[in-house]
Amino acid sequence: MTFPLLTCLGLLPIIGAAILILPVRAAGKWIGLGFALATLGLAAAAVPVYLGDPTALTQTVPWIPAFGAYWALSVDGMGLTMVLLTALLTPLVLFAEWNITGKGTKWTSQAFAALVLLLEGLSLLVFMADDILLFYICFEATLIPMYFLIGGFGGERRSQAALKFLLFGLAGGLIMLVSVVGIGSFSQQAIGAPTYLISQIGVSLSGGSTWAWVLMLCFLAAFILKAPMVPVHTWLPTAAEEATPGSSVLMVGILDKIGTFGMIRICLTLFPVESAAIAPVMIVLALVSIIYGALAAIGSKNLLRLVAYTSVSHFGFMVLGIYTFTSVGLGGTMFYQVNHGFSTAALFLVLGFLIKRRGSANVADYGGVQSQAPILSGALLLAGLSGLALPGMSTFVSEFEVLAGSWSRYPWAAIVAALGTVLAAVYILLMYQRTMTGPATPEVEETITTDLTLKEKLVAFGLAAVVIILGLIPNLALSVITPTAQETLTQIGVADHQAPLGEEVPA
Amino acid sequence: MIALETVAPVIEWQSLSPVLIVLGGACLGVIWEGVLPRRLRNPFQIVTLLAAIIGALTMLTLNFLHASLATDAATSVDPKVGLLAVGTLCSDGPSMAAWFALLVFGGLALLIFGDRQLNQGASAFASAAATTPGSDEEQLADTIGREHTEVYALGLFSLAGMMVFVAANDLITMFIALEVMSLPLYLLAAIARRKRLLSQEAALKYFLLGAFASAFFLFGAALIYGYSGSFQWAGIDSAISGGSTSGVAVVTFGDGILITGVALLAVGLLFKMGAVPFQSWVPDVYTGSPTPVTGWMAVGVKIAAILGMMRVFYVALGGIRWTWQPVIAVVAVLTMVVGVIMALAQTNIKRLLAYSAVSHAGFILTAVVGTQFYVGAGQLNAIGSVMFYLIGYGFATIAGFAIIMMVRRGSAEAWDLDDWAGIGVKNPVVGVLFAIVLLSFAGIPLTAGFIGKWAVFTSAWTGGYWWLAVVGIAFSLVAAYLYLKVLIKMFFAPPAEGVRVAKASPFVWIPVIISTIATLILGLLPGPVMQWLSTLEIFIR
Amino acid sequence: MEIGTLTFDATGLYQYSWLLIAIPALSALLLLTFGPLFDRKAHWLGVFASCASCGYALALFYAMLRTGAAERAVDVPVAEWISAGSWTVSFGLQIDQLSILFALLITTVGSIIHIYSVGYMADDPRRRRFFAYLNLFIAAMLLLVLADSYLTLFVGWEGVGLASYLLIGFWQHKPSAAAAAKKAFVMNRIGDLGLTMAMFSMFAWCGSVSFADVFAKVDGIDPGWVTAIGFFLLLAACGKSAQVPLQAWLLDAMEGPTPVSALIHAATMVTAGVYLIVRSNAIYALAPVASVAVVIVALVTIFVGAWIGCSKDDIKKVLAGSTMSQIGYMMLAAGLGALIGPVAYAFAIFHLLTHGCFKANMFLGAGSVMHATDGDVDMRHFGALRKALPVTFLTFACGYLAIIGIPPLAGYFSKDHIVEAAFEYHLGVGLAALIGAGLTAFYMTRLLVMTFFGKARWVEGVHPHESPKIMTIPLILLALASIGAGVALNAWIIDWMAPISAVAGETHAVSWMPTPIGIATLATVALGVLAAIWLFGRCEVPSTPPQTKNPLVIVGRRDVFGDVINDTLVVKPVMALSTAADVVDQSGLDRMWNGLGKGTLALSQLTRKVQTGRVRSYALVTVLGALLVGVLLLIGQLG
Amino acid sequence: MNPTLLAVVTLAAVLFCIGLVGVLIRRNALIIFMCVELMLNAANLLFVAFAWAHGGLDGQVAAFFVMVVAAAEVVVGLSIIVAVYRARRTTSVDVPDALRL
Repeated sequence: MTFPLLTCLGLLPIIGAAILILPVRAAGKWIGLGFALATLGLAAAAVPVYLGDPTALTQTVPWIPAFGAYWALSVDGMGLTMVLLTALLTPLVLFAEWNITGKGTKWTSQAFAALVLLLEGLSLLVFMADDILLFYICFEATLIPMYFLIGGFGGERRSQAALKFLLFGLAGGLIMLVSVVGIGSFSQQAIGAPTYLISQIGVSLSGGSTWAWVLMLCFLAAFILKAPMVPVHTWLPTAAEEATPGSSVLMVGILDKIGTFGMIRICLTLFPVESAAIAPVMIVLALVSIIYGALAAIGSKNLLRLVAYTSVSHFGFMVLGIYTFTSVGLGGTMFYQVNHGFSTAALFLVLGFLIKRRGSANVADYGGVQSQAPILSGALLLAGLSGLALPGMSTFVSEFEVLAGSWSRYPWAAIVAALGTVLAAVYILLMYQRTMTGPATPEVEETITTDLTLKEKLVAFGLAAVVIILGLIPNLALSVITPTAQETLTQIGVADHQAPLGEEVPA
Repeated sequence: MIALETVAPVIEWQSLSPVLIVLGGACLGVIWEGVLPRRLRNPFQIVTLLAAIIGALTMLTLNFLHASLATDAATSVDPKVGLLAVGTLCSDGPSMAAWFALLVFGGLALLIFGDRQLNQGASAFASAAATTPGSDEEQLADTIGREHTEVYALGLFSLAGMMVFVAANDLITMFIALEVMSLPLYLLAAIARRKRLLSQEAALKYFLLGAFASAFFLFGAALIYGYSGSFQWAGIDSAISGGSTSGVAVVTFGDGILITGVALLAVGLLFKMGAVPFQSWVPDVYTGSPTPVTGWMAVGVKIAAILGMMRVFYVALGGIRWTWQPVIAVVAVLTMVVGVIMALAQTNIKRLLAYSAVSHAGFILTAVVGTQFYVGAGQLNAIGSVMFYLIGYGFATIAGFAIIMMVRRGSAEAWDLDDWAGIGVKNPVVGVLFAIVLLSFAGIPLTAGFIGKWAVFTSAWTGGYWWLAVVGIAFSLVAAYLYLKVLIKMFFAPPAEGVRVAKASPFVWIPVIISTIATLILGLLPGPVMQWLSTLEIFIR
Repeated sequence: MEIGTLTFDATGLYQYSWLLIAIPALSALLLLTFGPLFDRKAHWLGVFASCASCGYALALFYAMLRTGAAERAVDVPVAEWISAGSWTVSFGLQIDQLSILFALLITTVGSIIHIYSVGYMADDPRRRRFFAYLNLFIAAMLLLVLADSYLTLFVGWEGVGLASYLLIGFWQHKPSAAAAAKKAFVMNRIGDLGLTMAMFSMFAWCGSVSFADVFAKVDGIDPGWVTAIGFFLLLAACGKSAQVPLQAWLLDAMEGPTPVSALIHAATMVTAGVYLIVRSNAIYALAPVASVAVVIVALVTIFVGAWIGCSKDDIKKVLAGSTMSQIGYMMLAAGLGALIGPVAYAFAIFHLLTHGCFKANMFLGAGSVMHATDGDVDMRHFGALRKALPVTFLTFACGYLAIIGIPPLAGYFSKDHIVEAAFEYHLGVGLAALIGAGLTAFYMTRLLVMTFFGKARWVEGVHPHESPKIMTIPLILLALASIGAGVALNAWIIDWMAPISAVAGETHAVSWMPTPIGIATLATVALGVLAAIWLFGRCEVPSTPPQTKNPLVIVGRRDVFGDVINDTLVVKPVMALSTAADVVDQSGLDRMWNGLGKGTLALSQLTRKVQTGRVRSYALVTVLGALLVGVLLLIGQLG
Repeated sequence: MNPTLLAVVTLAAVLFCIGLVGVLIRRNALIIFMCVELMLNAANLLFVAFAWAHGGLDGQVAAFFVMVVAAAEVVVGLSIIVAVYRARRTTSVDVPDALRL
């Protein structure tokens, strides 16, 4: 019996959250940060093990035998990078929101730390789960801490936002429940006993019957809701507008990734035939999201809402990459997930620093901040540039991969998506122009009197550094992601495209 | 004239001992009321209650272990799996599991009757139920500290009724059990300490409608008896399956008598479990009854009614399964839809939970309709799924109503949802506990409610009723909104003035803590319980 | 065309050529992060970095001169960069005849402008940052030209875009500057789409985007796709080099400090498009249609740029128009490369280099003028400055003579070759190039006359004075280059560029003396000069722009409708759509989902009325329910 | 076909329906209660009739059980009705309707 590293990794933050139920008062945030860092340490420790033998971390223990459910954890390249992303962002968020309290309520930073840790643990389990039931349970359970994070620490209309977040999340979850229940029923027919192990089910359900379609579509619907795609994205801007930036980071940076993660891990892996058939539809949806999200971001009058819309656009890119059925596009999406996490985190947190000073998230309330807080504006620009995928930033590499992958099968889609990159420049720079440049307004002069503090600098430039390092040396991540992407395609029996261009996806 | 040979009936005392102990405890409670001075009654009653429950549980455990051994060895030793007391009761896996559940929940729920702290030294029940509300006599009774300590005995009687109900092997036993469990509840519903008019109104409605439904049940039972010539499940089944065409009644009335009988019988059973369209009494009675009683009847009656119904429909009416399945499916859909939809607009927390209880009956009915018996080893059949759901639901319900007792405006329970604003922040412990309850009701993972929903929907699906599972899942979402609304009030709304979480005695705390922890454990590690439920097999006949 | 295919182990200087980029990049990083520690002297670090890079480039150049022609082109692999499934991209530098010329231009002109900026930005509190951005630009630009693959090039390509954005908007407190910066970046992004799409096509067809691989496999690509790639690259070039239809940003870019305009928007960055097309000669050789498109775009831009140059009163915008127009000439030559023979590529690069010198010269001169007049740019407020600013005037005059093509100054040789090449391709194209030369003479003369001659029309309180030495010495250096570069490079560059510009077995002699076409060009130029003097030199120039009904002037003043077209066709629709998206999102979609919830709640309010509170109605419901169950059972039994 | 059985069962059904309609249309709690008892007795009639038809005793025994249960029900029911009457001075079942919606 080897050391159950992944189990510890998943449970450690949850234990931390449990400890934080105790009245530890001021020590709460230190304990929280400690557990988050310890989790990061464990996650880092998993890397060499994985590099040594990718299967060494796998664990499969019977859990609910009556259902055929296992406590099964494993990681592949995508899972590992998502685990690292989660483990990195969590302490950062705790650090950035160090002195957070709920507005007008008694919510403390200790509660914040506990909820964040709980969220971290559940998200980690989602990314590591090899059992659909376990995946589903954690998938749904992540909603709860997030719900309290929005509702407890948000702005004026936080409770509606929290409710909307949860209802959309539950809607997705329950639609998925149909599939998960169905999986149990059909795996019984296909394999003999009900099983939820992804590795065991393989592609055995795919093809064959209409039921495979139903199951795949229900999963897909849930993931579309999660990685918000137009037109079911409306919960995200609302939630992001009301939540604190730290919560938004976790929500957009980690939680929503479960959507795209699930599309790869479940839809693609279990139902390749159906996924290939629905690819054109998904690509159109992705393009709609890309363009619509970008346009809405340009038109948005609220900074946090704006970032949420940019994420809608970015999620469009990720979905596009998945449904190209190329190792480049798929690998690009996997990398995109990580990069978007860091990049959005930077944007949200820096805007958070700004909003904390000015006390408003309305674009119209700003102007000329640059002269008052040059470092802050520099940080915002840096974060923004990572959002618009400037070469040299890691976001560029992934976006490029996605577009290149999509070009090789659907050039028309790549062209439309590429327009999204132009719009990205518009929304980021327009936002920067409206808030940072020009003469400082009297209100701005009055309220924004300090530049970034050391702590804030560490957060902002630390994130930027990660994005730039991954941009200059993307192979740090790609060396584990690319093989996973290729393996995924091999498993489902799709060959990478060869010239000539525009070849259809093999069914 | 043939001399009737009277054979002394064989009574399987050990197998029956759990029921008998509970009944004995109840009788003892009645005796205490007669012989003990007032001040001693309460402690004696509580001790009797605990002793009865623990004794019954012990005997049941022993029986269960033996019975398991017996089935393994394929020998018939006492205590046995089979018919008891001259074929009036069945002892089988499901009935034993139900007894376990009922005893545990009975213990927890009836323990709450003992609290004297929330009402400043008085119980939750009227000091003298016979006095007119608001009268001088009532004042007097309050002042001198009179109280109704027979509530424990009444509770034990109803518990015994439920235990018999789930194990009944014939229609008459079932009818009597139905009354034995209902009559004490009618009384308990009437004797709330506060809001007595409401309490009396609830009792009146409960009683009239309950008696009305009993009449339906009885008339149905009579018709089925007429069709089959037997009261016992096996006899009814053989009449139906064997196509009994020789009986006089059948010759006279044909199948119509059976169908009418089944319909009327179903009305009686569906009424007790609160399925739509027979749910009308549920919100009113749940709201008006004393809260500890509400908790008890919400759990106990539901378990008894559903298990009893499954027994009747699976064993006695299994032969016309294709006829009743669609009907119950329609009822299940109606129950889920109406229960959830009507709950949405509620602003009274008790009433809201009442409607939610209605909707839960609907979710459970999906598995009942699925009738999934034949599953692989170690998996849950329909009965196991329903049992699991009920266990999860029971824990959450007991904790839920107990917490409702604690939240008070002034000295009365605060039922208005607006009064619950900010409770979670005022008292985080109670907030978190109630949140767990609500999340379990909502079927959010990590709670027993989720695993339960999972189990029943899987059961319905594999039983061929996938569309019913889908409807159930869809309305789970709407139902979730319901509980989230409360959560929002509790945690995110500005705290309401003048509402507090009153100090409660261990009589309340222990059940609450046990129930919430059980809710979590069943959500996280449902394996062992499921394993156990999967060994229950099916009803014997 | 053997360039890029020679890859042997880089040794010595070659091996460390990445230092060329690393030094300014590191300097930029240091200035931005630790700069506050030495804020007052920080700019010297920037100057040093640029000069160090320049020195390295010179050393490299010297080393190349000493090696045989066949061994000059070297591919220096630096690192594996992206490995993404079916393809990998290495990060490498290609040091060859073409890239070293660019490196030299960038580092020398860059260094001169760095020095100039020390003076020009002396009073700016954010001078350190300015130098950081300049260094960033140098690094990115070097990366662009030294890259050995399109993707690496693209990094530099967007890097210079970023530097350009930062520097145009350097004075962020001016809303116009901020807007101009954004506009430049966004329009460049549109151009960048072309480059990315070209790269995607290369990946799809060749599995690689390194120059070596792509050029080796270009024969195997479907001809239609080669043409498409040619068009994509042209789009990219249009964006970066401000060619029609993506020209509009360059005029606004003049909001930046003048050294920036000189370095980025005249000498180096804007010529990256020309570099791209010359670099991609192997592709254009197989895509004649795309080459013709390049020629057409170039011709249109020559005239649009000249038109703008003729009608603007803002000295920097006149120069910007001129830049556009001159880059048009380079593009013309680059396009002709595939049509009349690769020697035209050498002409393009030749003109690019000379233009880099004299345009930087003139921009810095303009900067000096602005420095003298408190930042005024309106030529109607100048006049008679030649006496107040003698050095500026003289150096500017050198640039002026060079650009209009007076022999033997730099512009004469380089432009003459292009005009001749144009005639060689097509009479019409040749005539157009010829007229363009005349127009150049016209607007430059206008500029010179309005600025340095005539009567002083200075705004009250302005006392023009010569700039300090730190600004004039760079002017003098660039003036010398403007004078001598043509003679120095005329014959040599054809030789040097042989790997690109020579067809095996053919030699191309360049003329030193004016040919008939050259004489015609000179005559046209003279005509332009005379016309300008006749129009603007004879009489007083009004200090406010006169009302005019001359459609040519009106159109020219409005930038040949560049902004109007962009606004109507792109900006307004996009903004309208974005507003619509926001509205649809909040009032439409969101409300739809909310409505679904509210509808359910309303239904709930409705249905709960059934619960009347009366026992008898409950009993009725129960009875009806019993009937329902009975009827359903009956149906089930019968059916 | 047995005309006697038909007649008795029809009578029981009629009684049941009379009780049922009485519950629906009468306001007085006591009368409603009596109507319910009527329904129970209708069932009793059936038990006895079917016991006769089947030639067994269990139906008759069942009738006895039902009578006992009904008696117990009366005790509980009357006590509740009386309590309500004392509080409200009315036996109308339409008056207590505070619990609704």
